[in-house]
Amino acid sequence: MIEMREVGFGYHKPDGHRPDGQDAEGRAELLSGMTLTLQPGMFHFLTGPSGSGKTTLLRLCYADLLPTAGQMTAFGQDLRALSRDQISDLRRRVGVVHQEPQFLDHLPLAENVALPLTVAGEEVDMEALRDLLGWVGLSQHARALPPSLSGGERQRAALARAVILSPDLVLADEPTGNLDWDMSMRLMQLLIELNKSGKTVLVATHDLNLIRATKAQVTARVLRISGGNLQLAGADL
Amino acid sequence: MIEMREVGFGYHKPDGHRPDGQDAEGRAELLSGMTLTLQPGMFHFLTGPSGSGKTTLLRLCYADLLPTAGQMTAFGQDLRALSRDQISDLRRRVGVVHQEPQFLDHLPLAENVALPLTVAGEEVDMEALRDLLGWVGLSQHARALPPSLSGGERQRAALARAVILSPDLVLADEPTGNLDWDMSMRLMQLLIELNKSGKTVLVATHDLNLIRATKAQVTARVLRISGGNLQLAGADL
Amino acid sequence: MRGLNLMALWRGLAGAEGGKGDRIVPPTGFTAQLTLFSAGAMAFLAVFALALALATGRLADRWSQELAGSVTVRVSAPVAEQEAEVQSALSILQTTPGAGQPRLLPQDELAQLLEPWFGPDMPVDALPVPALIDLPVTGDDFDAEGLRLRLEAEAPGAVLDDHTEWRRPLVSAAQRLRVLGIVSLVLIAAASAAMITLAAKAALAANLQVIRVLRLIGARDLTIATAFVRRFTRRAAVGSVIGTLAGMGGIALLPDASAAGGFLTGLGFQGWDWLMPLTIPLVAAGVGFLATRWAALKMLEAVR
Amino acid sequence: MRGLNLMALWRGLAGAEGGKGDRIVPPTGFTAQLTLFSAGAMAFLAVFALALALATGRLADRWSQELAGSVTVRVSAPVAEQEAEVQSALSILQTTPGAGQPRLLPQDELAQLLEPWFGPDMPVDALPVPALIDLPVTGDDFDAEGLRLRLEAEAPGAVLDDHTEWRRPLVSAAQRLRVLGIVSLVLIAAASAAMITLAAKAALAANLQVIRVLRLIGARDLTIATAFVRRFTRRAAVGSVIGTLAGMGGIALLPDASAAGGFLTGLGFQGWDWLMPLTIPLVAAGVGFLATRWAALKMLEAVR
Ligand SMILES: Nc1ncnc2c1ncn2[C@@H]1O[C@H](COP(=O)(O)OP(=O)(O)OP(=O)(O)O)[C@@H](O)[C@H]1O
Ligand SMILES: Nc1ncnc2c1ncn2[C@@H]1O[C@H](COP(=O)(O)OP(=O)(O)OP(=O)(O)O)[C@@H](O)[C@H]1O
Ligand SMILES: [Mg+2]
Ligand SMILES: [Mg+2]
Repeated sequence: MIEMREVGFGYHKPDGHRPDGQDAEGRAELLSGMTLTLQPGMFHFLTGPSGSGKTTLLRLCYADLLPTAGQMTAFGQDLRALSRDQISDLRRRVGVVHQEPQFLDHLPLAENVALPLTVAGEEVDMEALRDLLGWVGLSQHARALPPSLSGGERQRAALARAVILSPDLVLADEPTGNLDWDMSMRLMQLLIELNKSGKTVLVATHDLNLIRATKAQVTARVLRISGGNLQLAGADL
Repeated sequence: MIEMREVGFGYHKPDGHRPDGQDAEGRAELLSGMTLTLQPGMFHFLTGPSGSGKTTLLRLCYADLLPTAGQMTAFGQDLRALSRDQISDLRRRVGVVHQEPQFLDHLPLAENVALPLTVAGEEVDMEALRDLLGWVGLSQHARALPPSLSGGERQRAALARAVILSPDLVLADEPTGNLDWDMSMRLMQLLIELNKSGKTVLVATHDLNLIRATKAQVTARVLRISGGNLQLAGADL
Repeated sequence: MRGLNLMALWRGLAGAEGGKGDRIVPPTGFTAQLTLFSAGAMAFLAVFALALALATGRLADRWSQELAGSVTVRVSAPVAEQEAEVQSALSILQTTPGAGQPRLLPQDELAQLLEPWFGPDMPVDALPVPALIDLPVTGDDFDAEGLRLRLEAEAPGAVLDDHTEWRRPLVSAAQRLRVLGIVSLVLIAAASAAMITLAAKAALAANLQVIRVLRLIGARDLTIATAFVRRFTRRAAVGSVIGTLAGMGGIALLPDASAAGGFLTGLGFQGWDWLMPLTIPLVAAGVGFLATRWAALKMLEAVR
Repeated sequence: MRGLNLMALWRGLAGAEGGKGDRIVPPTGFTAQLTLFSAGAMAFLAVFALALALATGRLADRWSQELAGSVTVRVSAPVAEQEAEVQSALSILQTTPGAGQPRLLPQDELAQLLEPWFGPDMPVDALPVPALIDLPVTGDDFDAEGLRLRLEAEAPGAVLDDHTEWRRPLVSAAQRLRVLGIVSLVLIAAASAAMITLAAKAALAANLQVIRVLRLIGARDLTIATAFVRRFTRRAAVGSVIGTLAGMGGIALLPDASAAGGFLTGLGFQGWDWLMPLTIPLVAAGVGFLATRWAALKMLEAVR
């Protein structure tokens, strides 16, 4: 699904802001020597301290960033060789929940959730849309504009939008950061269902309780970034 | 410090989007009959399910919203009677960490953190600024622009900005939503120190572990919103 | 009441919605109004500049035509020498470049010319009346000043009377005005293009978040660009149609110049000229299309 | 090389930074360039419209002056009746409104007038030469057509020769052009004001987040508004100074009209006129100031 071999990445640091460990081209190597395979049908967690590069790793996976070193493929395609339209196609197969989700603020929530269908030129199945909104607890807010949603409601809407195209891979960046425990478990349930139906899931989170509770229901690999490297966390967590 | 008596609030719902329980003026009463006193020098937690009105309550406290019913005063002043300049003055005495913090994207982090001082026309004490950035773990990022920060880094920067004027009251909306446990505790430590030096603190969070860990160090009142009403949660949480 | 309706019309135009695909672009905003207004104002000014260029062009043509009539050479000499002088003047005139065949006016035509001065009973034969030669001007290379000097040297009794000469500065003035009109037209077109481009860029920059969101959920460049381009082309077109019609209305309302005589043929459009300003919206829409397309593709490049 | 420097200059102006307080406003953006450019382009056009209004004003004045010279009445009648005709013509002319004292030309002046036609030796006394009366025109209410009709009725031998009459349509044309110049000036001013206002609004709307953040951390309205207003006033002023100077340069480069004779007195500014376009940046800066102030305060109202 996603294959990374010895992948390295660093952001360009502009105008004189040069932390240590920066390479000749003016990049600080944030991630280096990452080797990872996201296996189809597996449930993955990604943890690590704040600023360690979780979001960066996810952005690499949906081709929002390009690796500065190593080899990386998604669905068998070299990410660096993708044309812009191929990137669009890739993103229709990868549903992403961003850490600070953004919407089209002028369209009501329901249209925002259905937007991936609209831009892909597919028909919107109103029944399925309503079910999905109900599952994430937003039926009441279907006609609300995104700026009037609470933080947790935005995260739930982002998850609904990410899964509406029933993508092969779901990437979720702290999807429960603003949610209480009950709602968090409800969303994880949705992801677990998707995973059981064969989809691959990768959830970045710092909430160890969430990981424990999920592992009780599904086999999950827990990956941990620290110091720019990826480790497979043990069963102890 | 902040006094609410029988306060009610509802957002205007525009164009036909009318959930149940809406009053004649087209408002859904989100909060009603809230009576609450934030006592000087106390540490408060605010919990409640997603969408229950935690953020709304905080916004009432810094005069971003006006109550639609009841009486509300801050520092002895009726919030509804405040002029715009008085609102500015109030906000210099109340430090706020927003759930999705916003910055001036064209100014480096250090300047953003010092911004409340700048707009209040006060001198920036570089030493203190450096200490503060160090405490929230952002020394390395002092010259980074806000859009290049990770989710957790933004929340930490927002906290630093909220406390730089050493306000009498600190309101923090899910300040640890994107932070791992260690960093969360570190930030709570900062709030606890502030509280010990006599400041009032109100933290909205859904993280019960955080509340428990904090209560081990300081006496804290835990408030819970549900169904538009405020309850004092018992010792059991 | 009226003000309100105008405002509503303006909002409707500035925020007009197209098909379903266009819903992904936020409906309105000040940059949208700015595009509409710039296009309108510039089209309005362009109509006036066009009218100026056309009117001065007509004026210059007309005055040039009148200029190109004929000149008269008057030969007055003692009676004995007159015949010889006339002959030498005629031979000079025959070799003048840009002039046709010179013609000596017969006595009766002379008498006719003098009639208003001396009445019909005048004894032309008895008087030292000068001989008049009419010389038609046929070419642009006719040089009145040169001819005057040649006559002075070789036939001192012959005087060139260029009775339309005073109009020459008018023609050059009209031509100058025409150049001014054309220059204004070019300047206005350039300024409009730049303004529409900047307005499109500003609007796109204001919609950067929209573009980011769309890319992230898998929208193709073409889908996004098309929605914006359609929106902006329509705005530029609508704005400039309004501006053009307003300008044409203004021109039509100007008092007709014919009352003022034939010298200035009015600022209005005449006949088929009325079709020319209609090209302005086409140009504006074209500029809007190209500017937005370019700006959209450039902005998309910055978003992966 | 040159293009690069111009680009750098443009960026520098569009994004020019002021004092410390101004840092709270993001340095640049397309809306900033748009403000600068609109102000510049409109100032440029305004200079041309001003020049047109001034030049046509001068032209109209001058032509009117030449018009107001004098007219000639020619009385040709059989010798016996001539004296009586002259007397009746003179009495009509004396009572003509807007005209001065009529003067009968003496014989020697007549001979001088006819000299070019018949040479110096002409026997004026022996000929039925008409009598000529010079009538100075002194007032605006002089009505040549009315006088002509009166003469025809009461002194049939007297003919009015209004040798500057053909210039009358020119004067009206020039006045028409002056009105056009002034109308353009007003239109350009209105369009500029609207465009600068819209650009300021667009820029403020683009900076809504900045305004929100500033309000939330306790900035006062005045602090915020001042930073924006200063920025935009400077942009409008700088843009219009550049536009005005460019326009004045363009006018100065136009070929001088004096070569084309006295009819069109050139499009350039003359003497103190050169100071008039310098008011354009003042107006633009004033408009920028008011527009931004108004837009900023309005936008702030929407943010608590
Ligand atoms: N666009 C960018 N330009 C430069 N640096 C960046 C950019 N985005 C992120 N960084 C830096 O890279 C590091 C990793 O960021 P990332 O967002 O991947 O962290 P994270 O693991 O998701 O953290 P968090 O848990 O706080 O969200 C951070 O130190 C951040 O400041
Ligand atoms: N500006 C607004 N206009 C209309 N409705 C709003 C607005 N802001 C919030 N709401 C609605 O009010 C309710 C409470 O929102 P609020 O942000 O206070 O919730 P919250 O308790 O902070 O939730 P969360 O834990 O998810 O952040 C939500 O249902 C939300 O949709
Ligand atoms: Mg992150
Ligand atoms: Mg909230």
